[in-house]
Amino acid sequence: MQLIACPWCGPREEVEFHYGGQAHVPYPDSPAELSDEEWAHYVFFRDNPKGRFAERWNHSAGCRRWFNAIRDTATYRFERVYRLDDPKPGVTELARSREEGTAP
Amino acid sequence: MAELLRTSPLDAWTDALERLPDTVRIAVEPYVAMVDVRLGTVGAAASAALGVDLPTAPGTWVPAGTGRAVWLGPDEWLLSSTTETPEELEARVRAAVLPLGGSATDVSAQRIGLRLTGARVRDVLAKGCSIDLHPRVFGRGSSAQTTLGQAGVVLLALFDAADDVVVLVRSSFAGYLADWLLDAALEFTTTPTHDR
Amino acid sequence: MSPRTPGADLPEHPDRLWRDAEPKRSYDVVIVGGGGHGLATAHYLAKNHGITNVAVLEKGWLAGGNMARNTTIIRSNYLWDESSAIYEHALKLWEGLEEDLGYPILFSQRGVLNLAHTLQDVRDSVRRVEANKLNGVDAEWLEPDEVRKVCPVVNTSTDIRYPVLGATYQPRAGIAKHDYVAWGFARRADEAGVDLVQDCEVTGFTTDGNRVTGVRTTRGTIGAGTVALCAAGHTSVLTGMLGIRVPVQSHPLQALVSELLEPVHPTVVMSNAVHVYVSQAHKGELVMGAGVDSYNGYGQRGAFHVIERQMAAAVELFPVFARAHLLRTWGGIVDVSPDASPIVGRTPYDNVYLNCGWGTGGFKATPGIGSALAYTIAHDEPHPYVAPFTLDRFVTGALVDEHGAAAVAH
Amino acid sequence: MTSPFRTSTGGRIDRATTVEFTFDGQTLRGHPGDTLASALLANGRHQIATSIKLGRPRGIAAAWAEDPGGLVQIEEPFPEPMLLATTVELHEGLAAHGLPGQGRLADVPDSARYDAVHHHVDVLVVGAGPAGLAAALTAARAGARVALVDEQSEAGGSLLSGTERLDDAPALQWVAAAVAELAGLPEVLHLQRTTAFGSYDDGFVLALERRTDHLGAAAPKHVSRQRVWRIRARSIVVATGAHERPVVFADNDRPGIMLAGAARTFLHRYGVLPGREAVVFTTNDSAYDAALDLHRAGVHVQAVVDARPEGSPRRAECERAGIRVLSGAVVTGTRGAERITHALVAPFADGEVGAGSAITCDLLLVSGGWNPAVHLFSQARGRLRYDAALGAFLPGEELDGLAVAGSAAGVPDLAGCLTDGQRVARATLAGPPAADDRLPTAPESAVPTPPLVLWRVPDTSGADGSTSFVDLQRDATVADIARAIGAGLRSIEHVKRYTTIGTAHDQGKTSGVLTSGITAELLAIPVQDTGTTTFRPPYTPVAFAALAGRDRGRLFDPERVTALHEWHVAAGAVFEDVGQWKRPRHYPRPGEDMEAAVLRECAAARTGVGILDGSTLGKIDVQGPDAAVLLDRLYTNLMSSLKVGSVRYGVMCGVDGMVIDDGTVLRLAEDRFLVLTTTGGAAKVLDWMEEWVQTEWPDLRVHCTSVTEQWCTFPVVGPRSRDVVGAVFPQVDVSAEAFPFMTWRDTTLDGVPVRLARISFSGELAFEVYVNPWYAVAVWQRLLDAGRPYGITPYGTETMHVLRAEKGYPIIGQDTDGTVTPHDLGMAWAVSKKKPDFVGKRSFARPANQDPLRKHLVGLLPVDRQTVLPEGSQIVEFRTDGRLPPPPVPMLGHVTSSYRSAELARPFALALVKGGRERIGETVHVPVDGTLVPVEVTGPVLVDPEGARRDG
Repeated sequence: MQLIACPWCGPREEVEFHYGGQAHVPYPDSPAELSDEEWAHYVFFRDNPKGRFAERWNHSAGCRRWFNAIRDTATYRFERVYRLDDPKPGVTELARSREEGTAP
Repeated sequence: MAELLRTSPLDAWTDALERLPDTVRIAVEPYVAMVDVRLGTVGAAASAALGVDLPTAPGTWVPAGTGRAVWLGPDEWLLSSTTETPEELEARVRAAVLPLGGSATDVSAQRIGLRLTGARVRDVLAKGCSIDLHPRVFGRGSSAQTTLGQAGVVLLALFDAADDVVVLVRSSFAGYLADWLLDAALEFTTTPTHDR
Repeated sequence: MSPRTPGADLPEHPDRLWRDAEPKRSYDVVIVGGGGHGLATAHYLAKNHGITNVAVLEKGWLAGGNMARNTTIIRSNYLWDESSAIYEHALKLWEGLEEDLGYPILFSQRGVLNLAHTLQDVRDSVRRVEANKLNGVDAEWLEPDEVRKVCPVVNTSTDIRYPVLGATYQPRAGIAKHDYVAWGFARRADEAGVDLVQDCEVTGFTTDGNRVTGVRTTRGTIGAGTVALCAAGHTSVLTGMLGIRVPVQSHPLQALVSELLEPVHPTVVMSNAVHVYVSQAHKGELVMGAGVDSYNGYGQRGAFHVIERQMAAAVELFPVFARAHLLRTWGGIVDVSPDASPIVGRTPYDNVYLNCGWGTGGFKATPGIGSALAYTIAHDEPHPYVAPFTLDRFVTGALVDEHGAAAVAH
Repeated sequence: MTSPFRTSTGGRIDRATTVEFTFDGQTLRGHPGDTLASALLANGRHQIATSIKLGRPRGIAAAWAEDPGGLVQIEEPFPEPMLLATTVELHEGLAAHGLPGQGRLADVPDSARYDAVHHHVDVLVVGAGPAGLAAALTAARAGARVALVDEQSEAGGSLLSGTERLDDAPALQWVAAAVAELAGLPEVLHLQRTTAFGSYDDGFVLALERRTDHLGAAAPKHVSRQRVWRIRARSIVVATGAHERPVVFADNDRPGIMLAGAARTFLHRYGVLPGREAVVFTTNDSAYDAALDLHRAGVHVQAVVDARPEGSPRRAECERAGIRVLSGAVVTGTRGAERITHALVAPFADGEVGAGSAITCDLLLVSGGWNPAVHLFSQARGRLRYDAALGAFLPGEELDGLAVAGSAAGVPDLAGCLTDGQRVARATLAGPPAADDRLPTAPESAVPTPPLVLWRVPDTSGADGSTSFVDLQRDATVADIARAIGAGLRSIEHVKRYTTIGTAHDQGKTSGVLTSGITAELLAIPVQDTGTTTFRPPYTPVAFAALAGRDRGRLFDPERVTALHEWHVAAGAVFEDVGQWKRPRHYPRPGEDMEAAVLRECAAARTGVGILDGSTLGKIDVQGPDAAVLLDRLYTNLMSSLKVGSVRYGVMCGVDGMVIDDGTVLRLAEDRFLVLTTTGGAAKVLDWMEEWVQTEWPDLRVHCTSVTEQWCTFPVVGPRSRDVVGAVFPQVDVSAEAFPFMTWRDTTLDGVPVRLARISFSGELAFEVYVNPWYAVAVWQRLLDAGRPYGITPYGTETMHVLRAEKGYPIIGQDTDGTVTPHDLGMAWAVSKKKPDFVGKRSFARPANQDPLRKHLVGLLPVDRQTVLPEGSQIVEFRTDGRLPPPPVPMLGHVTSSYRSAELARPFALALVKGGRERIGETVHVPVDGTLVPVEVTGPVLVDPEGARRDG
């Protein structure tokens, strides 16, 4: 049972949160102008990195606010949380897992 | 005012709640008007319009007139009043916040309040609430939206000793939560009085 | 010597399993991923198509990923034609697999019950049963009293929170012993000359235009005529090296086991509404699985609240389990696609085949996908069983959506 | 009857009280403070059972959770499978028997209570031995919030098993003082009988407290039997001690063979002599204590067999006591049947075993060194390192928030453990330690001779390692490991799976490291390279029911009910689970089955008046200048053109273009809408709106608030509904002209605000009545009273479904399944062509959406006018021979809803059928119970297709 630091309510148990998948995937400006393939990528395709991942979370059992987090999908460790209007993290921050894969 | 009879979702629990020991007293709070307020920026204008300084620190509540103002989110509060009707409260608050880009919604019946008092209150809540209710952390004026058992709740600390807490719960979950609390309090009763 | 406790031990493994192979410079086919699917593909390449210049590359120990971690339920009672076709193909192979592999895989056709707890569960169940029958898959709808006959320990009383309103039943479904299955495939592949290369992690690919020419690994670069990706939860890591986007997300999936118990539970029971699936495995242990953890994760571990909730569901459905003991918990990594169906077939690279997205269905598909993928590689043409599961379906919208109507996807 | 192996004095048992218990049907006696194991040993009973696979006698081999031999089945006070005799506290009436293989579950439900408690601390100390007590004292004295948990019945850890002294007094006096001091500090939670069984992220530890097991039948029923503590700690100190490790040799599994430290525990803690004639086999100094203590207690110690050529500095001490010490010697095997009779001892040098001799004994104590109990550290993903000198895996790194102290970290002596506990605890403190943070003085310990790392004694018995047991619970031997390696296996994980070592009840507590050592030896590689298999929770087994806690029975999942629930119950409603809600499905009258009740309820709504509790519908208040913009983006149809005072039906799709919810929308003001959702969709739609507003369109000036429980909703339905509503709300002009279809009006009833809306989900004239639930019962009763002259009939969800199906209105989630578009439902009219975009629109243009064979919602009429098609039935092409061909049979679609219609006087159904709209008028077949039922495909609207009835 991890603690997730809601930017407003502070650390709460992970069951209070709803996972929202990859962050920074904006709704396309003009869906009608996209090819089927481009649209499919918006609808169905999300990154799935092993390592640091910028993702969306919602404090669903608390203040119900969405926020973003950088979490390492190998260690599950939250590197930091940030608000939706904060800038997208840089490539270097996401580049590596802090810790390479754990033993099976 | 109204001749229509009011009923509470916990009417059927009255006897069971009354049988609880002094270390865990549970009282159903009287119906009050409650309004959900949404407002982007809080400041002098809002305070003047509403007649209350809405708390801006997450996880807090303050007395507001005859009622309370509870922080629910960075732009959301629960405002209650014991003297106004739900319609009056909504109308007054809505008129106050509309010019400021806010909104207000009557939610008086959305939740029901249970007031828990006694030395064992913390022990009872700890059976289903994952946040730290130690008085150092959750003293008077603290509030929390969290989960108690499997019900979403708003907790309000009324006194510093953490032995006086209001639990606001969605009305449709009230029966579940009452059952849950009675069950949690069972070990503190000398004569089990579990069945309602 | 005193008699053994009946069923409490397993058949011995053979004295010879496989060579711990050193990688050669190149192979006709390189299979990335030494789990069930990779090993089965290697076996069928050799057996059905005579292709034996094959390497299976495994980054850890052979069959140590999801193959070693799943709850081994085998069934084919899926809703959609495309799904039931490949899972039924697999089930038929399971029925002859012990003989094919010459290995006691302990395939036990003890049947599976998928419980219905709500009226909508009942509708969905009948829909699936009727579809199964028309597709030639054995399936029946059981009323609660019939459920009790199949599995007397299920709580079929009507005063529980979510009473059992009935169940679908597939008698030919069952369980097998996962290590035995994997090792059976591995031994056969090894016998045929396939190199099973362990501790060999893929770190990249060498390419020439739209062909992959080799696989870079922690044990050197290995030339490849054809590459098949069978890496389940780690697929995205590999496709990322090739610049291919695949719509799968890797999630933790947990399972657990109890101590050895006298037989109480004769079948497999799955319940979607209360989130539990359970069988009593060969030695007498209760093997149970939980729902998929919500967030992406490669950690092979999940959160304990999922287990606690599952225990509550188990005790609710099987009151006699109350004092059984949780002995061990563990987690795997499942790759879940948007429609909960696999993604198999061609990629933008001419000689690279993809096999992923099996989610929680990978184990039961093992021989089916192994044979179909081997065919696809050998003929350079998707086998009819895998043809519907293209990557392209997400563009056209022709999904095989098992999310909606399947009972539990495990 | 006295227990023959009980000492005359000493131990922590209550000798004044005698407890009677039953083992394998034999009635025996012990004392409070005993475990089942110590009481059995006191009665001279070593063998517990026979082994699972080979049927060999097995007995008690250790004194606590690491015991691989003493598995028992509890029968009384309540059947519980597979516990260790060493961890079962004795109580009056306990009945158990030895367990060869499989445990047995009770065949009646367990009535005991279980619960869980959350607890937050600055420092959690696991283990109340010397290191743990020192750590807890240091943290607590400094004012920290501390939890100290320990798995034994009393504090002290290893001090309970020995004769150590602190501050020149028996060490247990210090333990008692420490416990008393902790009890006096308000911020300390001290729990004995509490096993920390799992450590997780962010300082989260789960611990199981056995609260009433030791009380037997006297356990109070209203107190939980076991409790899971969910402890969240800023810092964790793991002071879990170490498990002694055996050495493997031939026939090392006979009853009477025991770890050396365990014998000390049985002697000092329980006052039990585990034998009369002992041989002690060791590779290190620690077993000398056992030899000397047993000697002093009157056991004849035949010999100490020390594998080290140089022996130990304690040799002289033994010899003074008259104990023979054989250095450079090993035990190569044993003799005996139900109990050991001889140890075979031989010289040992450079890995070679010489010629041996047999020494008689009824007890063989073994010590191969100590394995620090690193389970919690490893579960927290701490890396282990192999210490070649100790032959043990130790914590190999520092972890944030979790430190290991004392012998769990490899500290060998008492003084060192105390200091280590204090040191580790001080590192957790925010401020300085307390002034009085003093440690007791421990006597200096002798400089030990380094242990010899010896995993196994070469098998000279001729059995080739096949009786050299590594994992007693799995009957797995050195020969099995050798066979695994011979089969080509190299990974320790493969060896484990091949041999099944470490998979039994003890999860390899004694066998795990041995397996690593022996495997490394056979492969001729360093033990570090072999590693260990992964330590996984739980540390010791935990009952399912303990983890289920209080989420059972009525509390398994919340029941949500409306304000009218008690009324429904009193009215005899049969309920249906809809999500977490309990909704009345129908209200049978005496003697009615569901079909009769529903036909009656339907007829009332179609010909008179019916009333439904529709309060579970989701309701969302959408406010703000951009409220209409938001709804336009989320609904497929146009909402911004809706007039204040009016109502519009709308459909919502996901980005994939599939229908996710539907409902009506009331425009309350230019900047305010009341959105209604399906019952199951309420939370989902609110979350959906919030997600879009917060994450995509933060510029929209709009707020969404749930008001589901703020309004009860009662549809009053039927040709006489106007009379009823008009009578209750006389100030409202309910005429069709003044109050048209799809509009709403506000009014009051005795001063209470009420909203009326002319919405119909049945095709009949209908009014929805919205009121604050405080007054719901009263308003409902007024409506019933007013409706009595017209025979007003409460109806449930089943009738609601029939009425709407007759009108072809789909239920999202029943007539759709996540693959259905509005067009598939025949609702192209609800898809705006004016709006440039809305969520889902782009997906409609994908190739698969243009397929003419998409499934359409249509009606079905069984030609025989009799058969009610089972919902879920599949549909196939009409077969002229009336028989199904062999599979696979192509399917056209399936029946989504099916009912008997009072109005039509025949059964009908809704179905999703491939190209269904093009098939209207055709006949297809539905297989039902093996026969093909011909059905006619029709449009979905079967009752009042012109909509003539909605105005009454």
